[in-house]
Order: sequence, then C-alpha cells, then structure tokens
Amino acid sequence: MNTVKQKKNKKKSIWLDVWRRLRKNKMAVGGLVIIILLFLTAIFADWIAPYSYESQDLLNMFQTPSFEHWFGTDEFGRDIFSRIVYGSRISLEVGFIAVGISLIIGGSIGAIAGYYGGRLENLLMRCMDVLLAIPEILLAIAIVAALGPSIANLMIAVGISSIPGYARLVRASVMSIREQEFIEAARAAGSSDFRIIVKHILPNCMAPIIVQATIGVAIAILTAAGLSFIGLGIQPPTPEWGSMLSGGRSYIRDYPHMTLFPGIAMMVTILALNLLGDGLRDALDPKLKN
Amino acid sequence: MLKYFARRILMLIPVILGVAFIVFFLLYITPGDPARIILGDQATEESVLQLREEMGLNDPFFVRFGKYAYNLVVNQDVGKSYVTKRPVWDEIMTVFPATLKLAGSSILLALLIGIPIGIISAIKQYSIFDNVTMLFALIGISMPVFWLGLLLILLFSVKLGWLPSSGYTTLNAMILPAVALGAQSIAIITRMTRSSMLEVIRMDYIRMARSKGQDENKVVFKHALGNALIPIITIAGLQFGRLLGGAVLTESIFSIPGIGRLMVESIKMRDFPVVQGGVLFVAISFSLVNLLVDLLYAYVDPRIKSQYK
Amino acid sequence: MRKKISIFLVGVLLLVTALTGCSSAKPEAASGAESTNGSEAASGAETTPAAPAKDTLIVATGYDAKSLDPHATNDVASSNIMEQIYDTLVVLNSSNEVVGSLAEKFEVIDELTYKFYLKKGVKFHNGEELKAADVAYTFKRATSPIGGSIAHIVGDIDPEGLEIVDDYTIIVRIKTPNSAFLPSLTHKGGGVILNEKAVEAAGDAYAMNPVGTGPFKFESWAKGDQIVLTRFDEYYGEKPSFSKMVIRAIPEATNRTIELESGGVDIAYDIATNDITRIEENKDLKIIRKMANSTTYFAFNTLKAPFDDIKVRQAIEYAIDTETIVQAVWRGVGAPAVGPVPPNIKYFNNALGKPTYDVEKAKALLVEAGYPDGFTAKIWTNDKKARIDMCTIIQNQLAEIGIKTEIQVLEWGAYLEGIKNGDHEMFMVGWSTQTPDPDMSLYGPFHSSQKGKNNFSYYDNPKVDALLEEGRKLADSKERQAIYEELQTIIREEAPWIVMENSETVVGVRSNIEGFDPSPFGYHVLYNVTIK
Amino acid sequence: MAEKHLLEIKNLTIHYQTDYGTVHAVEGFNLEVGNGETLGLVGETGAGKTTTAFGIMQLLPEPAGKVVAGEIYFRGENLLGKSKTEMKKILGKQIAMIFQDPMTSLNPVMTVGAQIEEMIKLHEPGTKEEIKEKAKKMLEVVGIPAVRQDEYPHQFSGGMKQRVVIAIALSCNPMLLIADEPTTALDVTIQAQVLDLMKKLKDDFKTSMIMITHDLGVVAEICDKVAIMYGGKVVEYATKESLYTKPYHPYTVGLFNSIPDLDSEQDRLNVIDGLPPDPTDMPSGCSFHPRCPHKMPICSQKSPSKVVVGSEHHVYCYLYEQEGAL
Repeated sequence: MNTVKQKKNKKKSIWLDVWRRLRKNKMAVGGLVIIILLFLTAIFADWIAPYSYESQDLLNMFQTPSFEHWFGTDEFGRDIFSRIVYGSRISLEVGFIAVGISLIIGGSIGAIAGYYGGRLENLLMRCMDVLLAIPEILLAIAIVAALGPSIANLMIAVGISSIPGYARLVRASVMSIREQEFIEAARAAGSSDFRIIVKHILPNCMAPIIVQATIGVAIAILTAAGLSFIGLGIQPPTPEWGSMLSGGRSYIRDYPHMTLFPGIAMMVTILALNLLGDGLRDALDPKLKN
Repeated sequence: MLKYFARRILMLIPVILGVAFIVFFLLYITPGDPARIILGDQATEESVLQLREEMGLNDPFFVRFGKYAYNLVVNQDVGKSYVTKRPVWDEIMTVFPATLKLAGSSILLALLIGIPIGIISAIKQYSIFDNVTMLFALIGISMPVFWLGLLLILLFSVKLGWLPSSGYTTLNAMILPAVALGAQSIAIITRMTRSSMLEVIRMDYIRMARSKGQDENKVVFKHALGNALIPIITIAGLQFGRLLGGAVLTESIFSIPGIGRLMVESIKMRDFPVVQGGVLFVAISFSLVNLLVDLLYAYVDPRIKSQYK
Repeated sequence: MRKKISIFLVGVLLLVTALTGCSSAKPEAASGAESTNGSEAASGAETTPAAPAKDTLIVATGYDAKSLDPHATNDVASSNIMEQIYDTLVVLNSSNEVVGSLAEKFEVIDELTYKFYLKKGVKFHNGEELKAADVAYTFKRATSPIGGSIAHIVGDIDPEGLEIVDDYTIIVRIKTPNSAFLPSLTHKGGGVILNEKAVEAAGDAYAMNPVGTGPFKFESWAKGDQIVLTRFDEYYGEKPSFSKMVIRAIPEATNRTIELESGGVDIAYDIATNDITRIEENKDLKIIRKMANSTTYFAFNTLKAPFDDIKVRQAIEYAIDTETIVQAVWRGVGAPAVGPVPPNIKYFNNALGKPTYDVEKAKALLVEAGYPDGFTAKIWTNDKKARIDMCTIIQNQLAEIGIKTEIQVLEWGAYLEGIKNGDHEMFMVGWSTQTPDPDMSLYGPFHSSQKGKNNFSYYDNPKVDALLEEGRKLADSKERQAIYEELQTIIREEAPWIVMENSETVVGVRSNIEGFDPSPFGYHVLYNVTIK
Repeated sequence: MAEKHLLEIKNLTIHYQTDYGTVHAVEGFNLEVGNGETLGLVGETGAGKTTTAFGIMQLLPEPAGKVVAGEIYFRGENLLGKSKTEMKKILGKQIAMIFQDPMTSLNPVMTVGAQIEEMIKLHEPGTKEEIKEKAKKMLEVVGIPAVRQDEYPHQFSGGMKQRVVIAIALSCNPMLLIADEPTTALDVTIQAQVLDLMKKLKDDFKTSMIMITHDLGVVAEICDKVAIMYGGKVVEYATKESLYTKPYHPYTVGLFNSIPDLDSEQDRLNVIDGLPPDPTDMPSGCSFHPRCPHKMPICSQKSPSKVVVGSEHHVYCYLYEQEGAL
C-alpha cells in the first residue's frame, strides 16, 4: 500500500471538502467575491479609476456626487471615487503585509515555543505576555512614532503589535500535534527539527491559522486606518481610506459624502474579510456548525 | 486560592518590567528632543541644553532605564511629567475616570445587549432573528469605530440635535461615545454568547436536563447559560481590558480626555514619563482585569476553583 | 447557578455605576451653572438663552493649557488662561503703545536700565499684597533655568541687576540694549508677575495652583476637559460683570461649532472656515474676526543644493500661486502674506506686495540655475491639516515646473529634530510674533546665530545680521523703521522663505455676548466681556 | 392492545437535514417492549440506536432532526401526538434515560446532589428537606456515600459519575429506562460493576429497560429480548435465548462471529467486510445487501418484510422469506 500517496490524497480531499462546505455558505462566498473584486480593483486601478488619485482641480472642490465624479470631489477637487479605487491598493497591501509580518514572526515564535517546550517556551511566551499587555493600538502608535511615518513603518507597527496573538495560536496548535505518532515517526526517521516543524507540524495546524489570518487582515486594515485617522503613518497625497476619512471629517456637516464613501469602502472590505473568515472557520471545523 | 493570586501578582512584576523596557526603548529611539518641545520652538539653545542635562537626557540608555526601573520597583515611583511637572500618577488619575466611565458603560451596554440577544439567537438558530442578528453583529465588528462615531455625531448631534457631540460629564454626553465604542463589543459578545450557547446546548447534560422533563427556559438559563458564561466572561474581560487602553479613537472623536488621548498627546509632546507611566498603568489594569476574570471563573466554574486549592 | 449569574451582573453594574458616579461628581458640580444652557441644548430649542441672570461664561478652545506656571510653558492655550489670571507690569494700549498696568508708571533711565513704580494695594489671589520683592522674585525665576521656555522673551533681563528701591519701586536692568524689551514685558507668560509665597509654597504643584493678581482666580482644572475660574473680588481694577468662567478644551473644530450652536458654549475659538457662513446665518450667533500676528511660510534649507541657489528659491516662489492656495485652503479666512513681518506689527512693509505667480518666469529661472528639467525634493510639514493641505497643492504646482516632491508629515518632535540636524530640504511651518515688535518677527528666524534653533532655513547673510543687531539697539524712530523695512525687502528678495499666509483669528460668539475683542496674539481677554 | 406492551413503536422514521443532504437515521423502525422487560437494542455505531432513543424521548436535536413518520405508543398513548407540556410530565417521571458518556452527561457547574434534587423536585414535589433526603437516599442506593452530595461532578470518577446518572434516572421510579451504552465509556472492571448495579436496580425498581449497546456480551448478561438494528431498521428480533441459539439474519450472524473467542485459535477476527452504509445515501432494498455474503438480486430492489422464524423471533431477510415459502 502506498501510504504517502494515500495521505496526500486524503489531504487533498480535506481541502476539497473545505471548499465544498465553503461554497455552500452564501455569505462566505459573497465575502470571497468582494475580496476578489477588491484585488482586481487594486491591480487594475489604473484602468478603473477615471482620474488620477492626486490630480487636483481647485475650481471644482467639494463637488457632490455626479455623473462626472461618482463619489464627488474632495477639498482639492480630487475625484473621490478614483482615490477610493487606488486606496484599495494601500489597504490590501497594509492588511496582508502586516499580517504576513506578524504571522512569520509570531508563527516562528509560537512554533519554536510549542515544539521545544521547556525553558525556551517559557521565555518566549513571557515575552509575548509583555507585548500582549500593551493594547495593540497604543503599541502601534508608539512604534510608528519611533520609526517615523511611512506606509512601510505602518505595516511594521501593525504587524508587530499583533505578533503575540499568532504566537499563542501556533504554539497551541503545535503542542496539540507535537505528540502525535506521525511526528514521532518522522523524528525516529531522523528528520531535523526544522524539517519536522515545517513539513509535518505546520501543515497540520493550518486551519486555525488561516481563519485567524483572514480575520487578522481585517483587523490590520482597521488598525492602520485608525492610525492614519489620527494622523500617524500615511503621507499625503496617498489615498488611504482612513486618512481620507480624517480629511473629510472637518467637512462632515457640509459635505458628508467625503466621509461616507471611504467609510463604506472600509466597512465593506472588512465585512467581506470577516464573512470569509467566519465561513472558513465553519468549513474547516464543521462540527461547530451542527 | 490566596496563594495562587499572590503568585499571579508576583508574576506581574517581570511583565511590568518588560513593558517598561519596551516602552522605554521605543521612546528612546523616537526622534525629537523632549527638552526642545517642552521649551517651545522659540526657546534658546542654552535653555534647551540646560534642561536636557537637568532631565538626565544625556545619560546613556541603560543608565536611564536602570534609574527608571529602580525607581519603579523600589519606590513604586513613575516620575513626574516633563510638561506639567506633576507626578505622572496624578496625571493618569485625572484622566482615568473618563476612560473608566467610557469603557465601563460600553462593556455594560455590551453585556446587557449582547448576552440576551446571543441567547435568543442560539436558541432560535437559523431563524430570521438569528440571521439578521448575526448580520448586524458582523457589521458591528466591521464598522470602524471612528467612522461610526462620525456618523453618530452627524445624525444625533448635527441633524437631530438630540445629543452633545463632545464631553463626558453628563449622561447625555456619554451616550454617543458609549454606543460608538460599545458597538464592536456588543457584536463580539453577541457572537460569543451565541456560539458558546450553541456549543453548550449540544452537550449531553443539556439533553439530560431535558430528559428530566425540565422546563425549556430553565434548561437554557439554569443549565446552558451557567456553562456558556465562562467564555463570555473571558471575552468580556478581554474587551474591557482593551477598552481601557485602546479607546484612543473614540476619545479623540468625542473630545473625551481619557488615557488614550493622554498617551497620544504625551507621545507628541515627548512627555516620556507620562507615556511610560500611562502604558504601564494600562498594562497593569489589563493584567488585573485578567486576574479578575480568572477569579470570576473560579466563582462560576467549580472545576477551576478546585485547581486553585 | 442562576443566582450566581445575577450576582455577577449586578456586581458589574454596581462597579461601573459606582466608579462613574464618583468620578462624575466633581466635574458636574463644576459645570452646574451651565445647566440651564445644557437643558436647552438637549431640547434643541433655538430660542434665546433663558435667564438674564446668566453668570457664567463658557468658552470653547481647541487645546487645553499645558501649565499655568507662566515660566514653565509658552503656548497660546496656556497664555489664554493666564491672561485672565495674571497681570503684567505694562500692557499695550489700543494704538500698540506700551502703558502701565501693575506698574503705575515707568521710566527708561538709560538703554539698559528701567524703573517701575508699582500700584499700591494690588492683591494677589492668596491675599498677599503686590510688592517689589515679588517682581524681583518673578524675574529672577523667569531668567533661571525654570524659565527656559520664555528665555527668548525675557532672557535679556540681568538677574543680578534687579534692584528693589522700596516696596513699590524696582529697577530692572537688561544685559544688552534692546528696544523690544518693554513690549516683551507685555507677554502673557514671560511678563506676568507671580507671588513669591504662593510659588514657593506650591512647589512643583504650582502649575496647577496658579496665583495671580488678575480679575479671575483659579478654581479647578479637569485636565484635557475644562478649567474653571471664579471672579476675584479684591481685584484692583474694574470687576468683571460675571462671576464664573469655564474654558473647555474641544479639539475638534466641528464640535466647537456644534456646541456653540446648541448653546453649550458662549464663545468658540478657531472656527473652521466652512462653519463661518453657518454661524453668520444663525441669528443667535455672530462671527468676530481679526488678523493674527503669525505667518505661515514655505522655506528652504539654504545649506543644501539646489536651495543654496537664490535663483532656485526665486523660481519656486514664482511657481507657487499663493493667492490660489490661501483661497483654496482657507477660503476667505486670513490673507496671502506680504513679508515676514505681520501686518499688525509696526514697520510692516506693505510696499513689497504679494509674491507673484509666473510659471514661465519660474521655468526660466530654473534654466538659469542649471535645472532645466527640475529635480526631486522632500517637503516637510507637521500634522496641522491646513499646512498639509497647502503642501499638497504646492506639490502639484511645483510639478508644473518639473520639480517632483514627496510630502512627509512629521510629528512636531521629529520635525524639530530633523531641522536641528539639517535633514530637511523644503518645509512648511509658521512663526508667530509673540511680542509687538518686528525684532520678534525677524531676529529668531533670520539671524545667523539662530541657525538650526529658530532660523530653520539656516539663512546666513552678514548684512541681515548687522541690520538686525542695529535694529535691536535703536529706539523707535524713522531710522529704525528704515532698517526693518530694508530687512523685509532683502528677505523677500533672497527668498529663504516664501511667505504664504497671515492667519486670521475667527471666533464664534453667541449674540448675547458683548465686548469680546480677540487679540492678534491668540490669547484673548475674556474678563471684560458682558453677558446680556 | 392497550396495555399489552409498555412501548410499541411503529414504522418510526427519523431524518436529519445536514449540509450533506438528508440523513436517514431511522427508517421504518418497529419495536415492542413489554412490562418489566429488558430489551437489548444492538447495532454498529451509526445504526440509529441513539436516534431512536432520542426519538422516543423527543429530544432530537432541533431543527435538524425530525420524526418524519410513525407512531410511538407508550402505555397505549401516542407520544408523538403529545404537547410539550404533556411530554414534560412523562419525561423523567415515566421514561428516564441514561446517557452514553458519564463524563459529559452531568452539568459540571452543579453539585451532584442538586442534579438529583432537580429531578425529584420536578416530579415529586415536597419540602426542601424531603427532597434532599430522597436525593441522599438515591445516592446511597447507587453506592455513593450521601455526604458527597455537595461535590461537583469533576470530583467523581467515571464509574461514580455513571452511578450518579443512574441515581438521577431512577430517582422518580420510571416505568421505562432507556440506557444508551451506559458502560462503553468506562473501564472494563468498572463496566461490570455498573452493569451489576443496573441489573439489580432494574429488578428492585421493577423498571422496563431498553439497553442500547453494541456489545453482545452485555446483552447476554442483562437482557430478556434483543433487537438487532442495521441501517436505521430492526433486522432481527428475538428472545435472548432464541437469538443466541440461532441467529438468522446474516448481519446478526456476522456480529456473533466477530466476538473474539478466547478458546479457538484463530488468527484474526471474523469482521464483517465493508463499511456501515452512508446514511445520506442508503442502499436500495435491504440496506445490508452490499455487505451480505448471501446477497441475491432481489435484495437490492425491495426491502424485505417481516418473517417469523420462531416464537417471539422474527427477521427481515429474503433468505428466510424464501425458506418460509418453501
């Protein structure tokens, strides 16, 4: 019997199964569709946006939505629709890269702690406790202040501030798998620790990580937008949704469209990610559903 | 039990020192000279140099941190504000009531609304009520708090003129910020209650209770809720802890002078002692809230209680 | 079990109500007098304020004070409070002349020596009488390291030269001749007189327990929220017509207007441009405007290429359409600036005219300077929205002559540090003339000794240095006027700065408030206002 | 027919709606339980035994599980026609249930005493003291010192917990006790103790019982009658003696063969080939036919009907239909 092949097939069928369950969840599919659309928007922003995100028209400031400017114009006469289209790039970039950062660092810490255990684990997890004790947004603010304002630093700040969550999650998953037989088998066969972690343990604790990461992207986008809203991180004329909101804030009484559209864009994005995250959780862990 | 908590409190000390170190380090590498900012942009260079010396800003990093840590541990002293010269503790205590009030009313709102709705949703799983509630809860989680705050102000302060847009001293003034800040917690607690209830309701002991011929209401409230409460308490505690330090945006939108705003302002002012003290304070409160949650656990769950003995 | 749950819930409830209850008790008591207004706001009625017996003035400002120790800080928000609490030896009258205040009269003995005769019977809020010893103590303290933030204002005073003649007479000596000395004593911060006993008694806590001789005395301060002052009944001058003043910090301009409209406040500072019409059209409200003594400018690090080339700087000046920018950003508030001296300050040189906008000329100058294809550069600004907005437009306009720029918004601390290190290229910032003399407008930003400190553009011109030093020494005269007018001309020509805008103070006031006259320095007298 | 049987189930059909389609958990199920009788309901995991029990108790998980057809007569009255309120009076008082896993069937945040008292309070109200006394007595009946009534479930071992569950179930002296694999989750030594206890109490309390199990050894020890269940149906019904003497249905035969025989020296167990049927996709005809060694063409076309093969012994299988016809 070819056990390896069987195992592979089994793995494949698990993901197929997940996909089958996910497909049945209308909300999750809706979320997925929105996210795909957002990615397309971000990739093809140059074609989609009718105007440049920075071209000003000081004669046409504060235009309300019209045929020429679907979402109106802002305080520099810039087309808000175009800015939102380009803004999707920033938000997706920040969201995914920040989560990437925290996933790589937090995941490594968690995997090492969970796999080796003992003193090392204790030390690493106490460090995580320290980070965890500081509210994410405060930590992110302090990091951005220290590193200086730029999109890259914003990603780093948001990423670092959510490391402990991933470290804990991965550690818990690794610990639950560490003692299983196939790990023992791999160990007996002389695989290196690194190989065991990467090849055998991590693939088997992907489910909770994927769910957490999906929702994590939403949280990262929110945190980043929050930082931009209080004026940290994004440099003008970058069309970041949070900074657009903050820019429109002073004009909210006269020109609410300036805050309405970026807010809707943000909410829809985050809603979509949350829907997908929820759907994935149900699909990956079907026993919770029924 | 007492011993357990004593140990937990002791274990806080390294965490606090760790937090102090991180914040100290971050502020150390933050560009900007506190002396210069305190004195204002038109101050003379001589005064700036003099003040730097006086503040000990010219010492090497580890000397400064060592002094700080020593004062923190030995004297429980977090220093004085660079700007107002008041003890940092006083600075924090003047803004803390506003934050506590905000966080408290938000979490209260979340518990009072989230738990009942979550229970109904769980009992009527897949009903219209459940679907609508869950959709709203998802929207609640997805709504950026600063956007919701602005919309609330636009509607209730500007258009309708019912509620004030700023302040925190009166009950009226608290409504909008508490709703804005609480919306997410309401959503989170509703979802948590629902899923926790659903999980518990599937348990054998619930079926067992039903098999006794017990009233369905009693099954839900007496048997299910008691067990479902445990994760709800965790999440509520976690939320409350986060609200204490993380209400920066809400405080900024509604002009509430709370800890979050104090932190942001102090970072801008490079008022390092206040930032350090404030973050420490938040971290300690957060840890204490967690401890309190553990205490509540023991109260609710006899299994955990017996572990402490 | 159920009992446990309810106990738990009730416990949480009690905890929260207890905490919020006790925390709110104090501020509520403090704002008790405004309750008539508050209820009106809640009902949304737009009728006239209720009782004529209204005895409390509520003011909304953008920033909370930092400290009420005048030597510990130099910010407008703090001065705004200190204006009501403290007095200075001398003040400016309506025609900008220095006249006595706490000092009944004063004599200029020589260019270094001034003699002040104090009014008798002036009481501090703690009951002490004002004596020459207090003045001596104040100036000694101001010139010590404690007064670092106001050293540029009163740093000229020689602490060794303070001579108490008798209880009501004091001689003050300065280190170098400076005709701007007397005007600097009018500064609400550097110039105010403290009570020795009160300061010593309070120690570090003085910042929150100020004692002055002014018409209002300090009562309470809820940090970040509001400061409450009450009328000082033993005030030596004319007593205010109302007994209590509440100054609330409301950072959001929109919120200040909303509060003003609803009657939650009587006076709101720094009204947002787009709210002006709204207030003007509201019959219960009015707008009061006054040009302020501050100038926003766009400048260069003149040490760095290509900005060390006058032609490049001039090219940029021609490329920037200040008029359009000011109109777009401020929409009718403030005015395009003419020179580095604000229009309300003496020797303002109006002949210079606004910078002209001429793209062709700008391009030609760039070619002359050897940059036919432009170059790339950074623009720094701090996080004030109006400045960011101006930079955003400038970025666009510079692109037209081939200069590609990147805007970097820095926090104030990082900004100052960058300037000090000379990391900057082009930048946007403001300068306010804090005492009514052109020396204050020009010496800091343009004298070569101030490079990296207040002279952000590292401008170094020996002729300018000489003129600035000369101008300091001279007493007001035609000669002095000529010096300052020449200085303004040179600076405009060499363009280390491109002056952008003179700001305007815009205050919203409820119609029943009379006698409010904003000050161009940003800290406004509130005690002589009357409430109808 | 009124009091002939304590419980009579006719054509019971229970479906679950899931993401994967309709699960035919119980399909055309027929069964009778007489007064004082102990019936063993035997089958593999997934055969529908527990669902049947829940169906009788009307504790099917809502809204997924539904009784689609059939009648359940208890003391002559159709339980499926009863309102919730009426059902509540029957549950616990007349029909009680013991669940499979004692680890999860006690509420972890209530003392065991309180959980027994709850049952008594519902059906035999009295003063606080009376109820407490009764609960204490029940604890002692199942062999637990009464002083432990204020302890929580986690302080008891698995066997002890199951004793508590038994105490709860029997506290109101029910007429019918449904025990769902009460010993599977326990250690082998404990299993015997608990089983002995149940046997004894069943006689003391004169309770009828449905013993759900997959263990024919348990059946041998405690039951009077046996029903073999496969694919949601009863495929064979007999007295214990009759069945153990001669099992008819190929599945039953398979079950007996798969009991390890310590005396014989066989290399491996005679397990039944193949897997239990997918309940969302039940085989047509006799649901056992894909695994049946005696499969005939007709087996996959039509469900077999009841064939009486002895007194109180019947089977659903074409093998014997033909035999009978012969």
